[in-house]
Amino acid sequence: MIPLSYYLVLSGALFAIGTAGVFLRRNIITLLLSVEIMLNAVNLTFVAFGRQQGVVDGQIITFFVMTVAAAEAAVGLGLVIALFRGRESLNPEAFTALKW
Amino acid sequence: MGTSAFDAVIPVICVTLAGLVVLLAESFRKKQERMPLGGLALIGLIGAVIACVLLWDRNATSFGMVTADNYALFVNLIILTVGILTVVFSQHTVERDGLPAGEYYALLLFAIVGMMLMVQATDLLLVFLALETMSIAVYVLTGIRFNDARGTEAAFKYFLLGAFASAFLLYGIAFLFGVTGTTSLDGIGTVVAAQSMSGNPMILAAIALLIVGFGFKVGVVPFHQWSPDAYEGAPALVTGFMSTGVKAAAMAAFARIFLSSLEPMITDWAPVLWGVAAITMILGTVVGVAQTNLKRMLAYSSIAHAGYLLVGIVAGNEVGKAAILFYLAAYALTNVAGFAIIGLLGTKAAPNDDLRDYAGLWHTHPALAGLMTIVLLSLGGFPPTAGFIAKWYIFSAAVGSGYYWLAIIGFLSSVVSVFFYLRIVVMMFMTERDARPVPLPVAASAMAGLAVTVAAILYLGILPSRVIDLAAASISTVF
Amino acid sequence: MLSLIPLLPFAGFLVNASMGRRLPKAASGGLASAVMVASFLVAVQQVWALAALPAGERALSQTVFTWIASGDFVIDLTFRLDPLSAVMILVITGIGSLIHIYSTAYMHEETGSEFARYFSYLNLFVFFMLLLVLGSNFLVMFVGWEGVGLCSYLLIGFYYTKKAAGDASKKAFIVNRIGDYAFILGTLLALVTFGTLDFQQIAGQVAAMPPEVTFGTFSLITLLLFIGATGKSAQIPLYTWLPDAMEGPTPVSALIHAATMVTAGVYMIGRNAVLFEAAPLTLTIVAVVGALTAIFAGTIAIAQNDIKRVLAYSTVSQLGYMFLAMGVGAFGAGIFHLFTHAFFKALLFLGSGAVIHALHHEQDIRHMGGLKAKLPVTYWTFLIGSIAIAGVPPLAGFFSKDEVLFYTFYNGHQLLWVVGVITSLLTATYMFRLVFLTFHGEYRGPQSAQGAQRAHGAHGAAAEHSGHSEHSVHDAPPAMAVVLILLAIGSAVVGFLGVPHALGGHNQFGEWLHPSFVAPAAHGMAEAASAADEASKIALERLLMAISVLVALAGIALAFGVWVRRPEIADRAAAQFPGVHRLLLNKYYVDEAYDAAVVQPIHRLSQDGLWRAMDVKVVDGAVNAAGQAVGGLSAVLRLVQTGSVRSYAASTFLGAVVILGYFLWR
Amino acid sequence: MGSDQLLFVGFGALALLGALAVVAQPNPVYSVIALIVSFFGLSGLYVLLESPFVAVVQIIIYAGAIMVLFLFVVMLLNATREDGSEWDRAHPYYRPGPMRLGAVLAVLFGVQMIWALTRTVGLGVGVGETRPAVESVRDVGRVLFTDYMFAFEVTSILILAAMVGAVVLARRREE
Repeated sequence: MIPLSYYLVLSGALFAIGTAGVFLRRNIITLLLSVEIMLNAVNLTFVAFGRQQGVVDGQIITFFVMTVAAAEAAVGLGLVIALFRGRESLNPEAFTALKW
Repeated sequence: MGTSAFDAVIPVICVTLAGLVVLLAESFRKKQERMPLGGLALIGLIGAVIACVLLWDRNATSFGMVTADNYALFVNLIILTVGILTVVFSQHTVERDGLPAGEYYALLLFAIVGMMLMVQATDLLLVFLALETMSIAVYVLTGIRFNDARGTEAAFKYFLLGAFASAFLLYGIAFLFGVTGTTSLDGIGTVVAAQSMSGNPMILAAIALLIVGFGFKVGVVPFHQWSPDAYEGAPALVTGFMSTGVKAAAMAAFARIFLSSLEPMITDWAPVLWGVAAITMILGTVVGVAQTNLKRMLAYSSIAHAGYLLVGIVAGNEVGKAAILFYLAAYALTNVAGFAIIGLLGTKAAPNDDLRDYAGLWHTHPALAGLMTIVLLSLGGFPPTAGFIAKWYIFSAAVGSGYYWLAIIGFLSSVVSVFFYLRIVVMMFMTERDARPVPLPVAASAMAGLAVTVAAILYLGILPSRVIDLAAASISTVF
Repeated sequence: MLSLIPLLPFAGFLVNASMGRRLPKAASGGLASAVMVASFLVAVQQVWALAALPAGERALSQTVFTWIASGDFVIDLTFRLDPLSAVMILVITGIGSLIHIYSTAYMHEETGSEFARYFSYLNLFVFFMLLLVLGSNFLVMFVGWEGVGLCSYLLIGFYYTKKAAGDASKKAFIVNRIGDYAFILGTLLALVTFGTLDFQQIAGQVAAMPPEVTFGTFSLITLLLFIGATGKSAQIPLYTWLPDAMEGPTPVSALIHAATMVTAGVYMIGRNAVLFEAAPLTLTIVAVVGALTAIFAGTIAIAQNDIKRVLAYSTVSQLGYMFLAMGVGAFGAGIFHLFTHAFFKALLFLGSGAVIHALHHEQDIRHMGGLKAKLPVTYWTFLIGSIAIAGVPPLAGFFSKDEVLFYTFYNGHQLLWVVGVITSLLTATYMFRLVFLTFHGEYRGPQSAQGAQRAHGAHGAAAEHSGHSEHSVHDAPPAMAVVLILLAIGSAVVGFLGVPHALGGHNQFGEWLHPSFVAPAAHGMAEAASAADEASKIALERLLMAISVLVALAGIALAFGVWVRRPEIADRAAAQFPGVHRLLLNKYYVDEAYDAAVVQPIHRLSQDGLWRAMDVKVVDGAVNAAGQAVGGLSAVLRLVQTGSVRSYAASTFLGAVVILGYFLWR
Repeated sequence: MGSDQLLFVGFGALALLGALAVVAQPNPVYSVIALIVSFFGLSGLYVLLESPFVAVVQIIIYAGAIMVLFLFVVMLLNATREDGSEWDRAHPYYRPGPMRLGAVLAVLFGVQMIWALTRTVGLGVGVGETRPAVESVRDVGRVLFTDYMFAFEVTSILILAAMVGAVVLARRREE
């Protein structure tokens, strides 16, 4: 049997990779993908905990998280299109009109 | 009225139905046909207000994850008031600025649904879903103006950072679920109270992650950086709505989770929130002093106010909990009115939100200048306005719990903050403008709404005891 | 009935603020004055009713409503009239009425809307001032305290087209906020310590406890409150705003910056006499600060050339006397001096206003002189005021100042007494210097319209005037003259309310006030002094009295010798001691030091264009490290908000890592 | 090493490497595909955790629908590479700082999480040793539509708001 901590550490590593992506990449779409990685890391945690406790809640929460991820993706991609239309660029650094 | 399983969600259903009706009406609307969509929204919101009043003291619960205790109803009334005022102020500007009316009102109502559910939720999963519903609607509202680069940029920043912070919040919920085996607030409270958790790194990590998630939505330092940009880029009325509604809902959920379920661990998390509150109050004010854009200035002011609100959570005593509710009410009224005035005075083409645009406002819009003055005095905590009582109340709670330094920092920052509020007053009354622009016409309904709001601000400042009693009574049933 | 006293001026404010712009000037000014007179009449009636009560039970109170109530935390909006507040409301409404009437004439050059704005501010000020003195607890007092500060700010900056006025109002505001901050902290600490904010309940609790010998809670509370008082009442170190406040209209200087608002700090200490007596350490500080302020401001006053500035420094100095009295425990004497000072200082300011009005906004006494014949009413009333402030019997100032000095000596502060006596010499000297330079000798003003334009005429309708040649000088119009005469009569006679025992009187004023300075339970426990003590006390008082009269006369003689007989002495002295003269003329450079230490850092904090101009003007090599540190902080803090979404995410993430780190590694 | 461990390592590595590939190379098209690969790894892990329904949903909905949407947008905007080094050059003094800081923080955060998790007592137990799994879709469905019925309804508003929002944001605007 695989210890629970393995799953948790794996999901922690995935979450950290997701956060790193926000800083490493210079493309808004990849930034959104990084957030998706973070949400999936959390999903793994939920399912692992749920399995450990023998309850179904972990799995069900995962479905809700997927729904939220889908909703965020829809709005996020809508924004990406609107942004691209305005400036012909997907570099987050291109959008710094508001500052200080 | 008999009790049924649906009682606790009746206010939410009212608002949801209004949102759906608005959306349907919009989709059957012919081009150039005018529909009273704002009126439809108002009907739903007022219905929800009535439902909230009727549910008072009944402590209804539904579906095992929604409660309608007085605490939730109190905050919901604040949120609904904010919603009603925003709709009233928007009537004129939506048409003037050419916003898509159906979508605008529908999203406003869906955001309110999310806010209300967030306050009423007794399950972390529902808190998260409601938070997302609210957030997604508000992200879109931020960028709802056609072909407005700044608005879209603001929406994008708000969205990306919001999604980032939500992931942290969700991770925190996952750990709480892992430790306690449940996402219900009561269940978590029972487990946390039963054994000492101070040495459990997982629950500490969960607390840290929850602070990040909620701190972001409330807008406290260092999770605040989205707010000046989002507040500046969004249409002013939306800014007024999100700076109050989102903050009220997130703060209420924050307080409910931390002061009920996680209350046994107050000695663990209070120092963290102490520090966050202190930096927030200082930074919000210091950076605010340097701003010349009015919306940005008020954004930093909102950051500072989030810090004052946190003081109530840190204090954690009875006075503090009631003070949070009172502060939310006072702050919501004041900020909605302040941003509404900015919104009424500016269009997309000429935002008129720079400090200099307010020079000599007293000569062009004497009534608006007078109302704005009271709003600013309330934000600065001058007696006899709501802001003064709210600040006094929240800091006396801090002193009551022995947090002298927090009170000292808080008062100091409120002293400094007066500089920038007063600069606007000076601009409006004591500065001449070379070329006076043609004054924008202001709708009578918006004017009336503003007058009522400002009257309420003064009422809360002069006769606050009824609302304070109400706040104190509504927390006694919860915590 | 009691609530009518503040509500009448408030009603006046509402009318003038909402529709004053559309009213004719006579209506808005007349209304403002009428509500003041009505308020005064109600006040007289109420004080009459109060006086009818037996001495120990003199208190009328009216709870308007419960302001904040939650659990055991109850704060009422209650007005309480006791002997102390009775004195204050009579001064505020009485002198306030006179100044409103005076203003209707003084401000007649303003446009209708400015005229209404002026009177609405003035009425609002009176409302807050009455709230301050009638409030029965700290929080109501604080509302008034903040409110008068706000009105003062608005009125100092009334001529907003003048840059100096804007700067002065900003300065007043900043300095006052520092004081208010201490005040609210003191209030909060009092609430925690006593569980109530009601003055009487606090006094009752304090009286049941022994006084503090070492520094403790009482000392801290009173010290914080006193810092608040130094801000509002212009004491060292927070006095610098008051002289600059003279940029406001002159009647405002008379009402707010001489007779009423600036005495709020003195009143506050009197109101909490029991609490302050329980903190002897603070009282000593109060006395020393008061005495130092008195002599310090007195010396500055001698070298000033602006007629209003001389009076402003004189006010600071006289306020120092009042704090000295409070500090040595002679609360009755302090309030008595407050009372008489209100009359003669209002008179002096209004007299100076009449001079300025006559000379079309000329304020420099070097350009005056010889006005005695042209402004007879102004001259004679001004002279009475000067004699009164100098402390020559039998005018009002003599009795009150003498009582202050006597108690200072009698209560064992001989050194402070010496300081007080020297200040008294200075007072007589600078006041008569002012009288001689303004009214005696030859007229030194410009003879042509051009000169007047150069000298002044920057604001309002004044610029339209053709300047003041010697012939266009006219005495005060009737509304102003009547007020001056009434105040002169007051300055001459109000001293007789408090004739000391040493002169065969009964000091009715002191006895009237006494119940306000003791805890409620201790009423009627007057000190029973033996006959022998009483005799030696009277002998001492007579001796000291003689000394101070001689000193006052000496001061007048000195002024006469220097500025009338041989004016060249003054110039020679200035030439011989250029350093000293410059030091005095520049007010000891305190403003400059303040600028560098307090004002500048705050300015530097906000780097926008509006304030940057000031920065550039004053920032030189002397900007101290604190200022630079704050400036650097501001620059860094703004840089953090780069506009890049990823750096915002970094900030959020940093917060997460730090909090997590705190939890894991603590 | 039993077959369980072997499968865990395999799927875990797939998930981790996929995620790394998302953030470690600049082409968004590859990133989307790498993420789908990572999702297959996760899906395998869900199977190991005896949650087959989640595993299926992960592939069908997440990889199959949401990721295709992403791919569609990437193609629509023809943004197959990171552009705008001009923007980076426009802000030379603040651009790299927060980015490097963020990357360092990500490493730090990972270390913190792992440290916290390894210090927590009771996580060493093998998954599923103590309690039986709830595997059947019927059970999942029953709980979802009883206990979580209201949350399920709330998601309908969430999705509606997102739909309206996406339309409002992305539609072409006729002025």
